[in-house]
Amino acid sequence: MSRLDIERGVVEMAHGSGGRASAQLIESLFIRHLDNAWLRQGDDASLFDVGAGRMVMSTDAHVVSPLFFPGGDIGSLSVHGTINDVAMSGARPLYLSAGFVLEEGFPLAGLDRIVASMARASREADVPVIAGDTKVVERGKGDGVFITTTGIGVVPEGVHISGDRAEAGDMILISGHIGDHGTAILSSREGLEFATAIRSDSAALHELVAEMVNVAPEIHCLRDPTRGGLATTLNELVRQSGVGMQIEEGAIPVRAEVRGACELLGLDPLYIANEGKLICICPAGVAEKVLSVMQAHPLGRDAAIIGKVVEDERQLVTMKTVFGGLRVVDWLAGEQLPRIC
Amino acid sequence: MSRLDIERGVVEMAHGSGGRASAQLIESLFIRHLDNAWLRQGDDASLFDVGAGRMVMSTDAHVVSPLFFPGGDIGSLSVHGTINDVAMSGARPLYLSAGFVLEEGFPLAGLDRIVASMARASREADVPVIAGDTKVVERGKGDGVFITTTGIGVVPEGVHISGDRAEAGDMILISGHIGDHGTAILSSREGLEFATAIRSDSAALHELVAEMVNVAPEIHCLRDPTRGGLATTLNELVRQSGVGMQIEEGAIPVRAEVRGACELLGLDPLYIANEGKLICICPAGVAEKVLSVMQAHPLGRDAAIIGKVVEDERQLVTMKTVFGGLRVVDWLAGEQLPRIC
Amino acid sequence: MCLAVPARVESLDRAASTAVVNLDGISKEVSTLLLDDVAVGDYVLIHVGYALERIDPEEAEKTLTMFDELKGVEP
Amino acid sequence: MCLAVPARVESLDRAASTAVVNLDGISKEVSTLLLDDVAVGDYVLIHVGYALERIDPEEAEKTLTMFDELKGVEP
Amino acid sequence: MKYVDEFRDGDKARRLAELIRTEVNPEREYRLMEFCGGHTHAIFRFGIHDLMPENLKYVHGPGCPVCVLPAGRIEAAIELAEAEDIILCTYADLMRVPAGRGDSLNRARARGSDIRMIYSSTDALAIARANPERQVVFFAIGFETTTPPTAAAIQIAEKEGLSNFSVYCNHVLTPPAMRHLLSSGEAHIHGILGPSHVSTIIGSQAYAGCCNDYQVPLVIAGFEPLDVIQSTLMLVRQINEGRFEVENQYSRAVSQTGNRKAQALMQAIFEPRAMFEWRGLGGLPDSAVQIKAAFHAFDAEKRFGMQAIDVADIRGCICPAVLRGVSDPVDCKLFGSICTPEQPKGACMVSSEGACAAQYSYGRYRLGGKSEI
Amino acid sequence: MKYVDEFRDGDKARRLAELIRTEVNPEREYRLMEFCGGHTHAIFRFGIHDLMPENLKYVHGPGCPVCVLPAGRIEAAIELAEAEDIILCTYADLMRVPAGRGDSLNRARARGSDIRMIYSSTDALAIARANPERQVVFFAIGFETTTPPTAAAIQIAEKEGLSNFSVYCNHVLTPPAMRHLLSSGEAHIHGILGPSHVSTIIGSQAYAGCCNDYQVPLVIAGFEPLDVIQSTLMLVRQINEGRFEVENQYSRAVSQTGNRKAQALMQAIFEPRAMFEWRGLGGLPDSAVQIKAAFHAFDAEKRFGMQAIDVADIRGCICPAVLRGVSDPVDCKLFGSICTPEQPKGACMVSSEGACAAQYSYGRYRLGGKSEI
Ligand code: SF4
Ligand code: SF4
Ligand SMILES: [Mg+2]
Ligand SMILES: [Mg+2]
Ligand SMILES: [Mg+2]
Ligand SMILES: [Mg+2]
Ligand SMILES: [Mg+2]
Ligand SMILES: [Mg+2]
Ligand SMILES: [Mg+2]
Ligand SMILES: [Mg+2]
Ligand SMILES: [Mg+2]
Ligand SMILES: [Mg+2]
Repeated sequence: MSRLDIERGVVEMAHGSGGRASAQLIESLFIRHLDNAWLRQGDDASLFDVGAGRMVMSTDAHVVSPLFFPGGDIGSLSVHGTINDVAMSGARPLYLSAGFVLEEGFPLAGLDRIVASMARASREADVPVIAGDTKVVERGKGDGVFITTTGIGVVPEGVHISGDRAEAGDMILISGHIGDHGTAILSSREGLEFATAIRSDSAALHELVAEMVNVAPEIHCLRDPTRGGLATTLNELVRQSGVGMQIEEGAIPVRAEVRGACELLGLDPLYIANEGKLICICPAGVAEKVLSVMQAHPLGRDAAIIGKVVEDERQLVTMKTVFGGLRVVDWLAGEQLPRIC
Repeated sequence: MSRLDIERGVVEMAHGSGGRASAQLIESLFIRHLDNAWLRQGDDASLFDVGAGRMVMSTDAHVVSPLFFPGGDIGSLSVHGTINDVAMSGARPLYLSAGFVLEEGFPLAGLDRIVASMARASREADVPVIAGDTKVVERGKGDGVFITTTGIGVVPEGVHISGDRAEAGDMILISGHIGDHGTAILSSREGLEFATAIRSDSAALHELVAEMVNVAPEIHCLRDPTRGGLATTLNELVRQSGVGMQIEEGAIPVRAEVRGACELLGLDPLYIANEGKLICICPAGVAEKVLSVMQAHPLGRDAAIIGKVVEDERQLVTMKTVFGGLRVVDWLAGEQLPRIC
Repeated sequence: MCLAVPARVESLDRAASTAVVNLDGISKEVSTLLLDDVAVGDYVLIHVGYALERIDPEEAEKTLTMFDELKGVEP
Repeated sequence: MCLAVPARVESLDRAASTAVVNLDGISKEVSTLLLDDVAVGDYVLIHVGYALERIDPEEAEKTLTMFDELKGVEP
Repeated sequence: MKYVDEFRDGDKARRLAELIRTEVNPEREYRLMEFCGGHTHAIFRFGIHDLMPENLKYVHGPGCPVCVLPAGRIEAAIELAEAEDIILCTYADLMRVPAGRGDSLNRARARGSDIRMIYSSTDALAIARANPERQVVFFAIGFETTTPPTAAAIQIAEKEGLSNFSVYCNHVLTPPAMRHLLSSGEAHIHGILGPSHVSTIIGSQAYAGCCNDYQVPLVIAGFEPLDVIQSTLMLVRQINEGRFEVENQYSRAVSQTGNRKAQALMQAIFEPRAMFEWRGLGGLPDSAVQIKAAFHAFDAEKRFGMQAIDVADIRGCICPAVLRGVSDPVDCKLFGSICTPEQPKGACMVSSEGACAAQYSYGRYRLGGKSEI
Repeated sequence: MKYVDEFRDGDKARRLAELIRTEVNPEREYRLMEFCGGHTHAIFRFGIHDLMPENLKYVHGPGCPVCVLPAGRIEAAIELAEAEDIILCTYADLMRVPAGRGDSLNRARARGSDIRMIYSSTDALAIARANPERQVVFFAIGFETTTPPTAAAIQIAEKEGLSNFSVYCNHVLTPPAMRHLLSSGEAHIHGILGPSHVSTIIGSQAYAGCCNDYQVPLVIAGFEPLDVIQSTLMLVRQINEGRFEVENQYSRAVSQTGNRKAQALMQAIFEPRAMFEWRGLGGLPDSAVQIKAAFHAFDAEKRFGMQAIDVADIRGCICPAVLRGVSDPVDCKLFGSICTPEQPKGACMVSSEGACAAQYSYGRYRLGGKSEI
């Protein structure tokens, strides 16, 4: 049935026309990889049963450049990213949808690789992509592939996780080394190329979260420190909860390569993006228990307690430097760009 | 709090950095318009309660050019489009999410207008946007604004609507004049400009659908004939259900202006996009009842029965021309482009 | 071949050799470079943005009259 | 001002006046146009993609030794 | 739509068809060539053939500009667009026409060439004005209907001194093609539905010699369905009466002498081309025009030294025979299986005027086989 | 990280600080100017000031290349990028620096100018090679550290005959600025933390005259926190002992004579500029370099006839005083309210080396007021 020349073909405007070419692209590429009963059904909306309870919904647009990077690609990233946002409410992710914006001229072989990777990530996470849409824009009006994914999930009984629940006295945990994703992206960005063994940490964290909320349903906040990094995410939580935070520079896990890349480019690991890490804020009484569960899970092996929530009407995140000095850890200002001074 | 110069400012890369500039854009523009408790909450995922039952999920990426057109803009369109896809399963839409991809340099005033329009559409439809995300791409790697919306809804008891349920003997109904949206878009497309009073039919059809399934829960299929138009959508249904269809050219409502524009550009109204119309396929016994309900609703005033489902192992849509001749109504091939011959 | 449609001349810009024509509520600017003496109210054939030729109303009428020979024919 | 970091020279391309340097697992090609006689194993200061100057290991050692005067100081 | 709707009256169509059925001689065949793709399109879109008696058959002719353009000339345009930093402008109809090896302007565009679809030659001028630092080439195709607008564009460019504008001229002439078809006699044609809009420019007298020389009747026929049916009746009557005249059914737009102003403009800019290759018909002498020496600055073939490119025929595609009226699309083994409007192998499967595309998109109900996406 | 981690040892830092506390004379003040933004950054990022005794105060100097660049020169670059079809390349640091009326290179880029961030002058050359049909202008800034790489790029461009490459030269010299500061005496400085990386190029001897003439001690200090603290101790000792010598704490990278090869390259390409305007310091004679006449083809100011643009000072911004060591960022009424790193009013709020940005981003815990987004 496939009339697509996936090996040598490119995305053409007709693939977004809604006509026969669109149908061919969807059947021979998207459904072939993401195969499930919902997509095969081919309706405008996909149906599923739910029990009564609390659900969550989350969406993320993915526009990463380059599309393929060490440790992942936009396909796997778009699955992990949204699963993680759903999981950060303590929820069990159920289903995903995916909206593609393709640029005319993008190689079908590249698209095939991306969708295959997406399908693999979805299978491994056991969260199917049940609805999708594809549009094509003229060359020069897109950037290869953009993928917006949306996820829904159910929140277990007794779990109430939200960014506004951090309280003075809570402990702050991070699930592992920071900055891997952003460093991997930087290493493969045009004009900046450097060689490193660092790979993106892109991963679906919902199973780790499930174990954490299982032992400690009283967790107050979870959040994945993506764009803007650990620093910005802590500032978001501080703002939502109206508290302050104090963290310890020495307690934050950072790989040597990430520090190296940051020194070279004048960046700060605290602001580098992560795609497979989470920040957990929980009452001090359960912090050690949560930490053990995290460290026992492959995605939390290097988890650490990095600080605590404090009262602070100025709503600052401060950090004790390895010197014993103190500094503010502010929101990311502008973009995170290499500097010369 | 707003530090955005909405009147004169433009989208900058920093607005997508995830840092303070992103937070400012979200607070002073997105949340200001789309204001609701979920967005104000500011978590990665938004929480809501559901009862046990059947839900649906649907997503659409919106990339319309121009962004503003007679009768709507990408903001209202992205709300209507996804509400409609949810409604085409017979479901009552509950919530929407929206993922924005903004091009560096796009005027904030334009974005403000789009988001305001989106908020208006969402309020009028009573379907809130509860989750969102915004990314910024470099100038020349996007086209102003892309919006991917996802919707979820609940399907009433006893309703089983799907594209594979068309049966020989069923009647085919259309909710009104075809081709208005596509014609409005064409009229404002660069290099093709023509003047017309035609406006996009962009509208949320869920209330119309609710009344239809209320009187006739036995409706077999509903679908909105968007990209590819009536012709392509009927072909989709034919393929899903493994049937044939026969329609009557003379029964299909088409405005004079739409016919005029089509003659001028060598197009066929059957392939022109609609954004506020639906096709209904139902058992012949309830067709008149459904038609009356449709005609009684403002969005179905010009509804008509346009043909019937037949057995046809060739799976063709055929049309009796106003001449009494017969022709195939095929899928859209390639793109719908003006022709000279 | 050669898609062309009859549209009514609504206004003329003789200096620019353009006309605005109307086709059932669709107005479009076309070139009149290929036609002398176009007048408002004329119907002209539009092809690739140019007015190709005037429609002769009398000849059209004549053609339609020929259909009258159909009277009495039962389809 | 003038962000510069010390990195170890891993390899040299004398014809192109470039070197590959390594900083804790990060390898990067830099220009050696500003330095004569760079050798593999040298530590050089990297600024805007150029090797600015060699780090003198003995002087570094000396500086570190000066910290020995800290012995006995209680912080 | 005035002058349109009156000519689409289904009731009158059925009465006219009935008249034809009563007038045809059941003992003989009527093979009427619709020269123009416009007629082909009308016949299939409105289902006219279903109204005709069994022994009256419409035979498709070569009157579709994109169908008769040889693949090599599209290939040459693609090569130019890829070799030089030009903006190539063309009518959308051409975008999907197969060049060699499954290539097309559409694919070249997707690969990165700056190829823009325009609605009018004036759009190409506007693009040239807006991009003074780049060369803008208008890939022009069409019969005598579409030639004057191209001539007008060159005239304007010359007046404005628009030095970055040129035309890749592929305009062809109708009468030579018609003569060629009739002279070969392979199509066994008893009458011709003559071009409607070409004739508005060249006038009805242009066909007189042809009809006389080959003793074939011709009726210049409008493109609306009633025009086609009425012209069919007129042809049936000529055939029955043994006449071979030029008759003009489309007298509301076509005069005997045509549009003199447009003719003069064409003559000012263009001159006959000694030889031009047609898809299907081969090289025909004096069957096309080229830009006169005085306007060589606007001739893309001269400016860029474009060379003719030979593209091998597509194996199994019988377009050439279809365009000569010798075969029917359904005779082609690739029709509807390997070759569809979505993935056309031959040019006739692209334009909705192409005989294969019209047959596939509108006439497939007459054939068997499941419809695939 | 070898040669980095050893110099970030917190324990040693506390011991060194303890030593300083024991050695300072509690009766007097120690105002030490960190000339370089690199030191400013280290002081705030690592929280060094918290380790120092109350009577020892770091005073910020003008050693941040983006901070001292007058808004008019950014404005001129924006005008050029908007007027001509050029590719403007620059270090990312410059992108957010305020030009006039709230404008910046970032905003000009968002409006449509082709402004590209580069990591190295070699990237600008690569862009020029890849875009032979367009002019590529490298907006170069920096002190003596960053000047040789620019000189290298011009030398390469000349060798390659890269005729579409030019440099908008804004390189400035350290010693004249230092002399200017000391001569005015307004900053009341008792000692100077001398530039580290500038000194790798110009050598430690470059400051000898300065120290002598103004009787101020100077210690060339590395940028790592232990370097800064150790240098502070060395300054305290000189002050206590009444010495005013040039000492070199950063001897692992800085020699007495500096990098002769880099110096020769600079001299080959550049010559002193009679007068250059510094933000904060005003016009200083012989305080900057310009491209020699032999290389005028590569001088964007010459090639495009760029004119100096006068941009009014930002009302309320005390950057000039901050850069002269006369005022502290917190003395500015706009600090943290109207002026933040997100929406900087003055240049000192942009670079993380800028005194205001460093104070705001790292040192705000010392101040009151709720943190806003
Ligand atoms: S069906 Fe296709 S391959 Fe066959 S003749 Fe027609 S165009 Fe050629
Ligand atoms: S805080 Fe801002 S306005 Fe005030 S001196 Fe610093 S840069 Fe200038
Ligand atoms: Mg999200
Ligand atoms: Mg996310
Ligand atoms: Mg998140
Ligand atoms: Mg869709
Ligand atoms: Mg692109
Ligand atoms: Mg959808
Ligand atoms: Mg839809
Ligand atoms: Mg739909
Ligand atoms: Mg998000
Ligand atoms: Mg664009």
